Amino acid sequence: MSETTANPIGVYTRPKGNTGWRDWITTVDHKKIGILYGATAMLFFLIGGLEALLIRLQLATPDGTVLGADTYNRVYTMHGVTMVFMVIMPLAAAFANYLLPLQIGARDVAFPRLNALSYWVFLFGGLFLNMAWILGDAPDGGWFAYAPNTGTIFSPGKGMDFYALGLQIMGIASLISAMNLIVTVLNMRAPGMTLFKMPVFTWMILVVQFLLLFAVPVITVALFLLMFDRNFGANFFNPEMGADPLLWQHLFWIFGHPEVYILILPSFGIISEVIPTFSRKPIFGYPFMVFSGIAIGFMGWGVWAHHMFVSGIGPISIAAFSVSTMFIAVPTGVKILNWLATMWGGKIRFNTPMLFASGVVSMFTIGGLSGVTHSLAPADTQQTDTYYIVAHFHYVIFGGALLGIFAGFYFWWPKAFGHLLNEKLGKWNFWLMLVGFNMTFGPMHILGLQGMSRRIDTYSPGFGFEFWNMFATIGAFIIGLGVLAFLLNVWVSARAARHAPPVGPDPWDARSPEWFTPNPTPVHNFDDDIQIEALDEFWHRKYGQDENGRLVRVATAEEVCQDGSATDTHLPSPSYWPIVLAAGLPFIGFGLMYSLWFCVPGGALVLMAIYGWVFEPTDDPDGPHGHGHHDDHDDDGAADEAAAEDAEEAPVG
Amino acid sequence: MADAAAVSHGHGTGTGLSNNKLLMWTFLGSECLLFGGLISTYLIYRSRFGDGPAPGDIFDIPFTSVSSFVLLMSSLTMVLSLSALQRGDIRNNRIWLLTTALLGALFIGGQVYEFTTFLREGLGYTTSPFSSAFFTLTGFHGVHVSLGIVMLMSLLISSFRGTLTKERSETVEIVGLYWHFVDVVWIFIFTVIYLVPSPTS
Amino acid sequence: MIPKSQFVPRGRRSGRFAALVLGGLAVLTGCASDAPLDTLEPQGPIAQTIDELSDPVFLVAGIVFVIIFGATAVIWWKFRDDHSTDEFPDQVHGHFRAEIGWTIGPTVLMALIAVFTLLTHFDINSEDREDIVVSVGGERTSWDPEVVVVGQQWWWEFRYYFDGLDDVDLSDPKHLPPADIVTANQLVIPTGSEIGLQVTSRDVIHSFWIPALNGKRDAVPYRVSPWKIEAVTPGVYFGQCTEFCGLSHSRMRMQTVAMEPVDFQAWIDEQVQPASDPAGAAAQRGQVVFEGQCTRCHVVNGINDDAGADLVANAAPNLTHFMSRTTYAGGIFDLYEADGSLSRPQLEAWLRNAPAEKPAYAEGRRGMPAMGLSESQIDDVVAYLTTLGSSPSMEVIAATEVDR
Amino acid sequence: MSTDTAEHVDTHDEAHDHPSDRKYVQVAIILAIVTALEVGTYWMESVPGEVLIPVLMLMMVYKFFYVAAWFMHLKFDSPMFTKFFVAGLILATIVYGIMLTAFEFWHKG
Ligand code: HEA
Ligand code: HEA
Ligand code: HEC
Ligand code: CUA
Ligand SMILES: [Cu+2]
Repeated sequence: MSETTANPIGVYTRPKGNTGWRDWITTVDHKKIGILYGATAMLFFLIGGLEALLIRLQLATPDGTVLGADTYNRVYTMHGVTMVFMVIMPLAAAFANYLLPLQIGARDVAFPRLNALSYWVFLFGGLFLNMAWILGDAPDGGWFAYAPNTGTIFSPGKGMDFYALGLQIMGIASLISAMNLIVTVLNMRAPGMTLFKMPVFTWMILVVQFLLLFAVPVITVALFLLMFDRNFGANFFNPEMGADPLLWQHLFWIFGHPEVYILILPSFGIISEVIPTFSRKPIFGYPFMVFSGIAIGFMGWGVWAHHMFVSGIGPISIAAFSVSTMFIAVPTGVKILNWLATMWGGKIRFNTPMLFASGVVSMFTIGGLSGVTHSLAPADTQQTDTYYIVAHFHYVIFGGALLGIFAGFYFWWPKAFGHLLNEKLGKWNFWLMLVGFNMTFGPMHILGLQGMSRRIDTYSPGFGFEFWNMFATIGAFIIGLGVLAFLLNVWVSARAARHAPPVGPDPWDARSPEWFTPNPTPVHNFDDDIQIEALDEFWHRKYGQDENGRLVRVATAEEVCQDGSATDTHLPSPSYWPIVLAAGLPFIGFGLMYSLWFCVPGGALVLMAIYGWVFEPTDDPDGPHGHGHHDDHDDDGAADEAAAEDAEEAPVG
Repeated sequence: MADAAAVSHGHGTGTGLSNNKLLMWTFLGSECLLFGGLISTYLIYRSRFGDGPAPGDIFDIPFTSVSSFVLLMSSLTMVLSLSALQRGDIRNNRIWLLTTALLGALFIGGQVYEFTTFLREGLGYTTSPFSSAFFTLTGFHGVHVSLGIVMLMSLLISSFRGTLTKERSETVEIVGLYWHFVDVVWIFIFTVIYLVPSPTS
Repeated sequence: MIPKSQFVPRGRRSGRFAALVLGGLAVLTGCASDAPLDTLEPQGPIAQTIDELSDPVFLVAGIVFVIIFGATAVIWWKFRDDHSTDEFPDQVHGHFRAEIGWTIGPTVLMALIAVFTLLTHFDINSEDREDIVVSVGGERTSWDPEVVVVGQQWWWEFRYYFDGLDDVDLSDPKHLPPADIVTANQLVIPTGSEIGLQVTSRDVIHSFWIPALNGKRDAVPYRVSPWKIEAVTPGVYFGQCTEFCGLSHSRMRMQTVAMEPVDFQAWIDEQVQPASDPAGAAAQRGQVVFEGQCTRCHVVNGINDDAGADLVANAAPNLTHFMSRTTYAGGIFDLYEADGSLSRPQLEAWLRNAPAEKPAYAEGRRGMPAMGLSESQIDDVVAYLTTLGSSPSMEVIAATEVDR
Repeated sequence: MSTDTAEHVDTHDEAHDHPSDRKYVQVAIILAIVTALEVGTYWMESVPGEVLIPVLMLMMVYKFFYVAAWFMHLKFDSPMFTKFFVAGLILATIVYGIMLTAFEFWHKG
C-alpha cells in the first residue's frame, strides 16, 4: 500500500541494492532507516554519557578541578542538548520508523524518500552540532539557552551559533518525519485496521508526531530570532534596546514542554506493548490508554510556564499555569494504573524487556511525583534550578524514556536482527542500570532540597553536598557499566547467533501485527496484506476458545506468520538525493557562521538534490538516468516541494 | 495486489485521501504555529521602537492596500489555473499560472519598495525590536511568496515540457494550497499589523 | 555567636521523610545544620509558609509512591509466572468503573492541593509591609522598607532608598539614581519586618535566592520583579544565584544579614557616611593608586560618584564600606579570619590577579581584571581598603564561616 | 492512496462539486469588497479603537475563512484537511493568545 506499489514501477532486485555501504546511504527502506536512526543515536548516547561522566567527575568532590568552569559549562550544555535532541528523540524515531509501518501492516511509510531525508538531515545536524567540540567552541548557554546570556555580548564565540543552527537543522528532520508518519498512519493502514484497532505504540507515536508537527515550528521561530540577533544584529533579545528576555523563555518552553512528552510518549507506547505480552493479558483499558495519551498531548500545551515560575511573570499567570500543570498527573496516573491492572491477574514472565518495562512503571512514577511537587508554584520557588529538578527530569527521562527504549531494544531485537539478545547479560544490563541510576539520581533529591544549585561547575565544602555528590558519581559509573553490558550483549549475541538456530517467528508469544512478518523482517515486510479484525490481531489468530470458553491455542506462530517468501513485491527504489540534500545543510550553517561563501556549495548541493529528486527515475539506482516510461510518476512531488521549501527556507531564512 | 487492496478496502482503512495533499495540509497546520510565533513577536514588540520610527509613523496604508489587493487577486488566478487544468484546458492553465506568478512578483516588488522606503526613513533591521520583528515577519512572508513563485514557475516549465496534464492537476492543487495559505497569512498580517492602528512616536 | 536558628519550623519531619522516600535512601542523610542552603529549614515566615505547603505535599507524594510501589511489588510477586499451571490468565480487557475511579481520584486530590497552592501562592505574592522608622543622617524618616537588588556578572548589588521607591526610576538598571546606601553581596535587613525587594539585573538573568527566608526570584535585565524577604532571628542567611548566568555562575553567591532593629540603625548610620581621607602613609599611597586605577570602575562615596564602570554591566561593587562586609567577590571569599583579623593573603591575591581567583571574562569587560599592581602597591591598596568602613561584629564574622 | 484509480475517482468527484470559475470570480469580488471596506476604516479616524478593532477582526476572519473555504476547497474537500488546518489555527491562537496575555499585551495594547 505504499505509494510505490500503487504506481508499479520496477521490481526491487534484492542482491543488487541490498548489500554494502552504498545501500545504507541510499536506502529508503523504513527498517534500515530505523536501524540507522538507532545506531546513530546510540553513538550519540555514548558521547552524551561521556559528557555526563565528566560532569560527575567534576562534581565528585568539592572545588573540583577536572574540567574548569568554562569547559564544564560547555560539557553540561552539550550533555543536555545531546541527550534530548540526539539520543532520546532519534531513538524514538528509530522505533517509530522500524515498527510503525509494520504495526499498521504497511509496506513502507507514505514517503520513503522523505523518510531517508529526515534521517540524513538529523545525522548531519547532529554532526554539525558536535563539530563545535572540534572547532573549539561548544555552546555554553545551557540547553534552554536563556537570552540574553546567549547573545553575542555574553556569548561572543561561535558556540551558540552551533546551537541555533544545529537545532534548526535537526528540527527540519523532526518536522519532515512528523508529517510523513502522520500521513502514513492515516493513510496506509492495513485493511480493517481502524484507528481504534491500532496498537498503543502506534497511537503514542501518532500523538508524538502531532506534538512535533506543532511544537517544532515554535522553537524554529525562537532559533531564527536568536540567529538573527547573533548574526545580523537584530534586537529580539537585547533588553538594552527594549526587548524582553522573557520572549525567549516563552517560545522555548511552548516548545519545550510538549517536547518532554515527545520524549516520554514513545516509551509509554513501547511498554504498552511489552507489559501485555509478558503478562499474557491484553492491555487493560485500551480506550483509556489511548485517550490518556491524547489528553497528555493536549494538556502538554497549556503548562509551559511552569518552567518560569520565578522568572517574574505575573502572579495570575503563575497561578493558572501551576494549576494546569497539576492536572497532567491525572492522565499520566491513568496510564500507570492501567499498566498495573494489566499485570494484575496475569502470568508475568520477567524476561529482560519486562524487567525494563517494570522499571519504567516504578521509576517514572518517582519522577512524575517529584514533577507534581514542582507544579506547586510556591514550592517550586525553592526547588527550581536546584538538583531537585535535575533529579526529577532524570527520573522521568532516564527512568521513563530511556528504560522504556531499552525494553524496546530487547523486545524487538529479534524482529530487526533475527536473534535474541542474551538474557543473562540483559539482566546484568538492567540491574546495573537500575541500581546505578537510583544511586546517581536518588541523592540528587536530597542535594537539591539541601540547596545545591544546578549548572554549577563546583561547590564549596561546608554546604553539606560532599557525601551525596560522591555517591552520585559512583552511581553514574555503575550506569556506565550497565551501558557497557548492553554493548557487550549486542556483540556477544550477534556472534552467538551465527551458530544458533534462527529464533523463529514469535519468540515472545506476542500480540501485535508486526509479528506477522518473519524475523528478521524481510525487505518487503508483508507477503500479503493482513486483514485486521481486532486489536492484537496476531494474538487472536493464535488463540481461540474451546467449547468451555477456555482459552486455547488454535494455531502455531509458524502457521500464523507469513514466511517472507514473496519475491515480486514492488518496493520504493533507493535514492542518492536525500543524503545529498542533507549534506548541503551543514555547509549553509557554516556559511552563516563564518563566511557566506560556504553557503554556495551548500546551496548548490541542496538545489542539485532537489532537482535530482524531482526528476529521479524510480526504478534502478544504478541504471541510466534517462526518462523512463513512467513520466507521470511523481508521487511525492508535492512532498518534495514542501521539503525543499523547508530545507531552503530554514537555514537561509 | 496492493492496487486492488487500496481500492477495494479504501474506506475501511486509509482515509481515501491523497497522501500528497494530506502532507501539504499537515505542513500548513504546522506553518500556523510558525507564523503565529512571528506575529506574536511582532505584536509584543510593536510599541518598542526606541528612538527609531514607530510603526504608526511609517506605514503607508494606501500603498500596502494595493499590494495586498494584488496578492488577494493572485489567489483568484491560482484557483482559475487549477480549474482550467481540471477541465483539461492546458492553455488557460498556463496563462493563469503565469498571471499568478506575475502577481506574486508584483507583490514582492511592492515589498522591496516598501523596505527600501523604510530604510531611507531610518528604519533599519537593527534599529529597534519593532523594526527587527517587522522585517522578520514580513520577510518570512516574502520568502514564502518567493518560494511559491518558484513553484509556480516550475509548474509552468513542467507544463511546457508536456508533463503537466489533467491527470496531474493535483500537483497544481497542492501548490495552490500553499499559495492560498500564504495569501491568508497576508490577510491576517495586513489587518492586524497594518490596519489596526499602530503606536506612533 | 549569632544563633543560627531559633525559628522552629513545623511539619518538617514529614517533608524530610518524603524526600527520603523519593530518594529511596532513608538512612544516610546528613544533619541539616551543616547545610546552610537547606530548603527545608525555614528561618522566616515566608519560607515557613512555603514549607507548610510543600511538606504535606511531599508526604502525599511519598504515600502515593509507597502505594504504587507497594502494589507493583505485590503484583510482581503474586502474578509472576511460576510455571505451576498452563492455565491462561483471565483475559480482562478493562474495567470502566475502576478506570473512571482512578481518573477521578487523582483529579480530586489535585484539586485539593490546588486550593492550598493558590492560597499560599497569593499569600507569598502579596505585599504586607509596614513602614519602619529609621534615621538617616540624623533625620528620622518613615521608610517603606524596600531594597533594590541588582544582579550582574557575578555579584549582587543592594541599593537602599530611604525616601521610598515611588520616585525612583528603575527602568534603566545601568543608570540607577543615586541611592542612600549602596552595598554588595550582603543584604542587610532588620529582623521582624517584611522587606520588599525589587529585583533586576544589569546584564543577563540571575536569580536571587535565600532559601531560609524565601524562594527565589529571577533578576531579569530591564525588568523589575517584586519579591520579599523576612527574617525573625538575627543571623546570616546564605544564598546562591540559581539562574545560569555564564562563566562564574557557581561563584555568584550572596548572604542576607538580619540584625535587630537597633543594630540595623547603627549599620545605616555607618553606611551613609562617605569615606574620609585615611591616616597613615601606606593607606595614603594606596588611595593614590586607588584613585588612579580603581575608580574607573569602583565607587567610593566621597571620592567619586556613581559614574558607571568601564564594564558591560556598567557597575562594580561600591567599596565605601568594604570592610563592613564579611565576604566579597560574589560572596565566595571571607574577608576576615575566624579570629576577626583580615584575611590578607586572599585579598592580596584578588588584587594581584582577580580572574585567577574567580573565573571571569575580564578582557571582555566582565569581571575585575588583573590590575598589574606591584607587590608594594598591593600592600598600599590593602592598607587603604582597610580604612573603608569598620568591621562588623564578631557574631557576624563567625556566622559567615561556612567551610571551616 | 494515490493509485491511478483513486485519483481518477477523485477528479471525477471534484468535477461534480467544484464550483465553476464564475463562482470563483464572485468569491474574489466579495473578498475585494471586504478588503475595500477594511481599508476604508483607515480614513475613519474618529472611530474609537474599541469599535474599530473588533470590526476589522471580524472582516479579517471572514476573508480568511472565505479564502480557505473556496479557494482552498475546504468547503467541499475532506473534513480531514479542515481538521488539520483548524487544529493548527486553534492551537496557535490559544497558545500565543496566552503568551500575549502573559506579556500583558491586551492591557497595554
Ligand atoms: C520525559 C520528560 C518529562 C516528563 C514526562 C515530565 C513530567 C512532568 N513534569 Fe517535568 N521536566 C522535564 C521532563 C519531564 N517532565 C525536564 C527535562 C525538566 C527540566 C527542564 C530544565 O529546566 O532543564 C522538567 C521540569 C519540570 C518543571 C519545572 C521545574 C523547574 O524548573 O522549576 C515542572 C514544574 O511544574 C515539571 C512538572 C512535571 C509534571 C507535573 C509532570 C507530569 O507529567 C508527571 C505526571 C506523572 C505522575 C504524577 C506519576 C504517575 C501518577 C500517578 C501514580 C497517579 C497518582 C498521582 C497523583 C494524584 C499525584 N517538570
Ligand atoms: C535526555 C536524557 C538525559 C539522559 C539519558 C541523561 C543522563 C545522565 N545525566 Fe543528564 N541531563 C539532561 C538529560 C539527560 N541526562 C539534561 C536535559 C540536562 C540539563 C542540561 C542543562 O542544564 O542545560 C542534564 C543535566 C545533568 C546534570 C546536571 C548538570 C548541571 O546542572 O550542572 C547532571 C549531573 O550529574 C547529569 C548527569 C547525568 C548522568 C550521570 C547521566 C547518565 O545516566 C548517563 C549514562 C550514560 C553513560 C554513563 C555512558 C556510558 C558510556 C560508556 C561507559 C562508554 C564510555 C564512552 C565511550 C567508549 C565513548 N545530567
Ligand atoms: C574594569 C573594572 C574594575 C577595575 C579597574 C577594578 N575593579 Fe575591583 N571589581 C570589579 C568587579 C566587576 C568586581 C566584582 C567581581 C566579582 O565579584 O565577580 C570587583 C570586585 C572588587 C572587590 C571585591 C568587592 C566586593 O565587595 O565584592 C574589591 C575589594 C576590588 N574589586 C578592589 C579593586 C581595586 C583595589 C582595584 C584597583 C587596583 C580594582 N578593584 C579595580 C571591577 C573592577
Ligand atoms: Cu548569576 Cu547565576
Ligand atoms: Cu515542563
